[in-house]
Amino acid sequence: MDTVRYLDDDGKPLRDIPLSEEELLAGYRALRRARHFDERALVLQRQGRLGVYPPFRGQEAAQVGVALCLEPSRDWLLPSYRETAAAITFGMPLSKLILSWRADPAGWGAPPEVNMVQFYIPIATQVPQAAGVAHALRLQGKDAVAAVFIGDGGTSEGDFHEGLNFASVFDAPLLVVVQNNGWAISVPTQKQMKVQRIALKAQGYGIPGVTVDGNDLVAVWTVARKAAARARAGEGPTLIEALTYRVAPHTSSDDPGRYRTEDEAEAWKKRDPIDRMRGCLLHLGLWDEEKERALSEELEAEFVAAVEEADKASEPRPWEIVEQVYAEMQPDQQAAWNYLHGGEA
Amino acid sequence: MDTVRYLDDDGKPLRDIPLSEEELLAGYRALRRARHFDERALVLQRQGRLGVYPPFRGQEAAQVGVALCLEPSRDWLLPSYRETAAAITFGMPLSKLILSWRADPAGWGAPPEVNMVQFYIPIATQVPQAAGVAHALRLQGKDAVAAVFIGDGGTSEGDFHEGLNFASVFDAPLLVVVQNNGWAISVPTQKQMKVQRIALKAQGYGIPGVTVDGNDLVAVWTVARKAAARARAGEGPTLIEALTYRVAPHTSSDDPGRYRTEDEAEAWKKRDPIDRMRGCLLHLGLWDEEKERALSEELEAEFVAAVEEADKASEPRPWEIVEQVYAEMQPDQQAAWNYLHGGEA
Amino acid sequence: MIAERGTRIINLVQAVNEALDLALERDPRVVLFGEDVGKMGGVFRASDGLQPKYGDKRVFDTPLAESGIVGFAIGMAMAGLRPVAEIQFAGFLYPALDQILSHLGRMRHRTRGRFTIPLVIRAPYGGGVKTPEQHADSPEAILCHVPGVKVIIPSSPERAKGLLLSAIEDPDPVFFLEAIKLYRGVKAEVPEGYYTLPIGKARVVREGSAATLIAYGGMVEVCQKAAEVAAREGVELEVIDVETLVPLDTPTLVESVAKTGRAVVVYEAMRTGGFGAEIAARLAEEALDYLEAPIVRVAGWDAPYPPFSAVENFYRPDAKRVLEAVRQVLTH
Amino acid sequence: MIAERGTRIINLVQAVNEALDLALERDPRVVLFGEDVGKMGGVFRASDGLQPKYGDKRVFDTPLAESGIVGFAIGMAMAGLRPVAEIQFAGFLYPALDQILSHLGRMRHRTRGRFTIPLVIRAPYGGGVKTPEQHADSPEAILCHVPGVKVIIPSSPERAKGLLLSAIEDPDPVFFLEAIKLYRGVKAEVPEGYYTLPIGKARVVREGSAATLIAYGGMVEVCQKAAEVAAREGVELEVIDVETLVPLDTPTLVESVAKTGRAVVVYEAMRTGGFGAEIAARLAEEALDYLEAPIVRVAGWDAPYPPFSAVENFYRPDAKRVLEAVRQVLTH
Ligand SMILES: Cc1ncc(C[n+]2csc(CCOP(=O)(O)OP(=O)(O)O)c2C)c(N)n1
Ligand SMILES: Cc1ncc(C[n+]2csc(CCOP(=O)(O)OP(=O)(O)O)c2C)c(N)n1
Ligand SMILES: [Mg+2]
Ligand SMILES: [Mg+2]
Repeated sequence: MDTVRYLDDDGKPLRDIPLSEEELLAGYRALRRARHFDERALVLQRQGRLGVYPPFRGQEAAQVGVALCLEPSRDWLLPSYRETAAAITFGMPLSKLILSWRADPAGWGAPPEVNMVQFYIPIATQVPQAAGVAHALRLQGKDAVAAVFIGDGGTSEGDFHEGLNFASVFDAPLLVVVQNNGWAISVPTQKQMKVQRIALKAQGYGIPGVTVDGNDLVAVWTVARKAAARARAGEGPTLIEALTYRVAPHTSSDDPGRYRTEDEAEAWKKRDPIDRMRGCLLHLGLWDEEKERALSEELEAEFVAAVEEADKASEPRPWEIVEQVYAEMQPDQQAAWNYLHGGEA
Repeated sequence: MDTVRYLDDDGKPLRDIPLSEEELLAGYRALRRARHFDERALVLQRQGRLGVYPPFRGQEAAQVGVALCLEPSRDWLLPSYRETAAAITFGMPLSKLILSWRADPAGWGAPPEVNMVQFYIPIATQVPQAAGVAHALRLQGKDAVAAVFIGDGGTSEGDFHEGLNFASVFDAPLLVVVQNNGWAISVPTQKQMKVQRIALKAQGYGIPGVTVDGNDLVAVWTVARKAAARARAGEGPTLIEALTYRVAPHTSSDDPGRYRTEDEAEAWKKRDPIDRMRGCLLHLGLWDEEKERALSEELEAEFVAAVEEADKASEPRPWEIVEQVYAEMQPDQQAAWNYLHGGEA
Repeated sequence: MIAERGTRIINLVQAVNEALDLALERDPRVVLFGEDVGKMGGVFRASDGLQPKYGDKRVFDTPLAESGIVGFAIGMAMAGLRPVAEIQFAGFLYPALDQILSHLGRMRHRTRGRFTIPLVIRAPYGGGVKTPEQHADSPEAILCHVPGVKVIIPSSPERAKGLLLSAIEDPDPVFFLEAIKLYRGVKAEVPEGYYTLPIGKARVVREGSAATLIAYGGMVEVCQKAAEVAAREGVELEVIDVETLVPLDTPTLVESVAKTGRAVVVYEAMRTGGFGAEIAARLAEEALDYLEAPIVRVAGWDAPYPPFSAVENFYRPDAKRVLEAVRQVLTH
Repeated sequence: MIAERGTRIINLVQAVNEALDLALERDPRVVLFGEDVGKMGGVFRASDGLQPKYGDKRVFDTPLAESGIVGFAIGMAMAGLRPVAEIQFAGFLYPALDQILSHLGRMRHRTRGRFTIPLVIRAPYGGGVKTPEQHADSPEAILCHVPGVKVIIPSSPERAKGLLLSAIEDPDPVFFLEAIKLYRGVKAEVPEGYYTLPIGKARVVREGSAATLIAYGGMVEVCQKAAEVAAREGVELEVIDVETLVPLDTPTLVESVAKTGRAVVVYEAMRTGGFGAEIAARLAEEALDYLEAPIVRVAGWDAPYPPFSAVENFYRPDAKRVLEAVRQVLTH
């Protein structure tokens, strides 16, 4: 099975690039936006201004490339905790994402015009739900697709299997994106499964499976676009394996030194998706240092504004913990609410 | 993907048969024993002397061919409710099986020399357990394998997937036998999954997958024997898809008229595994009417004796429902036991 | 009883079938699915005739995977439909418990109402009809410990129909468990046409003053039988049908115990950790001053539901055991 | 405390680590596995250092699949080993609930002892350390409603070590839940070497006469704190550590209530259907005559454990809420 690539490790095109110049520039910008968020979020985390944070460094292209094919008020995104980059590109306001990783209620729940379900914590549970979302979109005659993300480790769960089977049986318009980033916390992909290519799992469901260089934005975008077109045409789901690497720790509380050497990460840093995409733009004469500097400034300003916005959120109030349990508050929640509000239970 | 076959629909060998004459005769006898049980069990059921009974008519070869490769005190069998034929061949006393389908405690729990776990009711749960059994046998240095059975419908459950992945990752000495009998109650295999061949699912786990003509005992036996040898050699599990057909209703309470026409079943009856095997023996000059008659008499005598034996089991006593909950009876069970035994709770 | 309507005498599974039919007719967002639900009309015929009537886009068979069914249903509900999913037997809800515990009742809360799950999960439950193992399980206590869901267990055809229609209208996830023993075991008058019944209300189904029997689903008829026997001896028992387990109508229970001073809680699930424990705990908290005798629970024993047909009737509470408990609380 | 042994001051996770080490050393049938258990030594370091010491055949990583882990463990146990499986967080037991409810405690019963499952399933549980969503769940009530299993929740390093060794020796499946909040939150003297503590016994950890506080796991220290505060006001509270939830030591609870006449049950799981309901129900059945006040439950609210860090401490019971309940039962 071949891996779809469009750029070499330095970003030089290996073949004709099926994206316009605007698209290439927009893609690079989306990558940089995601990276900027990730770097700054880690700083916030260390300052105690975020909770546990799962960085995505090195995986930007695998996420951004898919999100770029989606329209937030029409299509749906069901991400795992790892997909903040996809969320950013899909249109989630940065301030909401900051609040989300601050575990602040104000960040949980996308704006009405963004169909992103909250980051999934229990592994693989998003897959059957995504199949259901996609099938419902189709039943309602909407020209929409859903994209669901999962990790290499997540493919071991039963829900991955059940969700893929449902999606395939119902020809649901769904992109199932597996980010094979080499690790599930401390367990390497080779111990997670015997199969060499996760895309091969598609054969068990009678659907197309593609392995794509997940650090090559052009490749991911192109593959995802094709899969989305297929889905919209009623031809069903596609399994996309994006080969990438988790350069950073599993989360801000993880110490990768306990289970892997730095060499592996170093090798992957040389295949950094952003450097490669910049290489591509430079090669095509679409980019220069000036533009890079302007972009950096713009992104920093955007981030600073987002933090300011996030910081404005009012402190969550104790009684919110029993709100929104039901559409209408029921007696037990009302009693708790009264107590938390200062009265007696 | 080819389907492994050794016999044509009439039982004529299509190629060299890798079984000895004794084996062929033993195989036919095992098929007939199973069929005899099934036919007589349905009669018992109609007389109200069994509970709900899941017949296996038409699937004898798929089960017997696997069980013939196993040694009951060394190897392990983890069957679904459908595998009474495998259980018979594996060495379960017929009287126990009668009691088992009578839902009588005396039938639940194989004799110590037969490593058969009780028929599994919740679909697919046996698969991860079988992986664990097989792995434990290996860790203990035993030269043993486990065989687990599941239906086409069962492959949709998460446990099928998780169990296969565990078995493959740990190179567990396991045969995973999927009897693709065309139906999961009222749902045909084509609605259960998109993939044409269940054996293709093996590719998602990096293990061999074989489709075999499940109504051809020679084929099933040969394929299972190879898989067992592979497992014993430490090379890991094999997924075997046995193509067959559920000629009878799903269980004694099912009415297939609600979801399928008789034509389909009729076509499959022409490929009856027992007729084919007899055809093979006749073709090879190993069988005649006299032998057939003698065998029928022998099997009937055996069955009658088994029913007599089963009928001797003493009525289960009420307090048995709280026995064997723990190795040592705990206070709550003791209180219940006292009550059920005639005292007060 | 609903006034001014014709009624017919039908059984509980027919009542469920009618409710499903009416819901599909009324709301185009309603879809019905599960194992053997479409072509076959369900193993108990609850969806009999509905696929031919509404087509296989609205009434369909799914693959054999309960987590898949519930997850799929959650997704469909979030995306704008009103799914009614059938789990073939409540004991086969177990593979779906991750979807149920992790998401079903949490999605509204975690997204502050941005995503909601108006989903009904129906399942037959309970013993008494010689089904093997998990087929006879009563897992309602687990479902009642799931945050953000409602749990309904009707005890008659009339209640089943109206409550199921309420459940389908409800904006939040609802479990709807149907006692297998009652499916064809009880026939009663059921109003024609569309009607709903209130969720969250317990019902006094027989008035009495000596003691209160509290039950739901298949145990209500057992309690009624016990009350009839007791009445012949001049002991008037009050029987309460809990009907909605979550949210529980504690005031109705407390009110009855305030009157009788004695309570027996009856359920067929395994005793320890069963939903009857919650009922007893609420009474011990809110009705203690009225209690003149211990709260006695009559329940399944702390053992698996017997896989052994000949003895299963010693597991499931019957009128005899209920009456023993009544004697206990009366003579205390 | 175990006499005639040296002790060291260690925390709960170290105590668990010691127990695992000793079990592996003593019984060659013991194997240890789960997600990140081998190479990394567990996300909480419970198996730290054990793979290097016992090799990767006895201490190993599994694929990321909880139903697979539990099913695999069941198979290994049936085939002669003594597995100790770790589920990374108790909230991730949910995908394994089918294996747990359908098989774990039923195999011995259904096969009349032919196949048994000597298996320990360990999992960290509970809140208080700002972990997201399911990571903070307390699903013990569900496990206690599983037939044929035992459930242990220790409240100190010393108890954890001895009880875990007992659990591993036990011939039946045992759940062993460890409060995350206590992992590094409490250090205490723990005896050296191999010792076991009895399963099925509740412990009076503080004597008192005014009222009984009943708790387990992470709530024991909360109750002890409350009792200290009350003592300063001259109110002597008795504190009971349930320790083994199943089989429950009802007599010890009844005895205490017989003395104090008042009970407050404390647990951090969602209130409705929590294990505290079972405790209250047993007292309402077996200790009613001693009760001078309602049994009050202090528990998590009927809502998901808050995914929102800033407010999670309003969900998990603390000494203040316990004392309010004490006041309630004392002034009744
Ligand atoms: C059901 C469940 N089990 C375990 C966990 C704990 N856990 C969180 S992330 C993780 C590893 C996931 O690996 P992978 O799927 O490869 O995703 P990645 O973190 O590499 O993006 C584990 C075991 C969980 N969140 N949910
Ligand atoms: C977890 C679970 N879900 C549902 C059922 C109900 N059920 C029993 S058999 C069956 C169909 C099984 O089909 P298949 O796996 O193809 O096996 P077959 O009956 O054809 O041998 C169903 C849905 C069950 N026993 N367990
Ligand atoms: Mg990964
Ligand atoms: Mg089948």
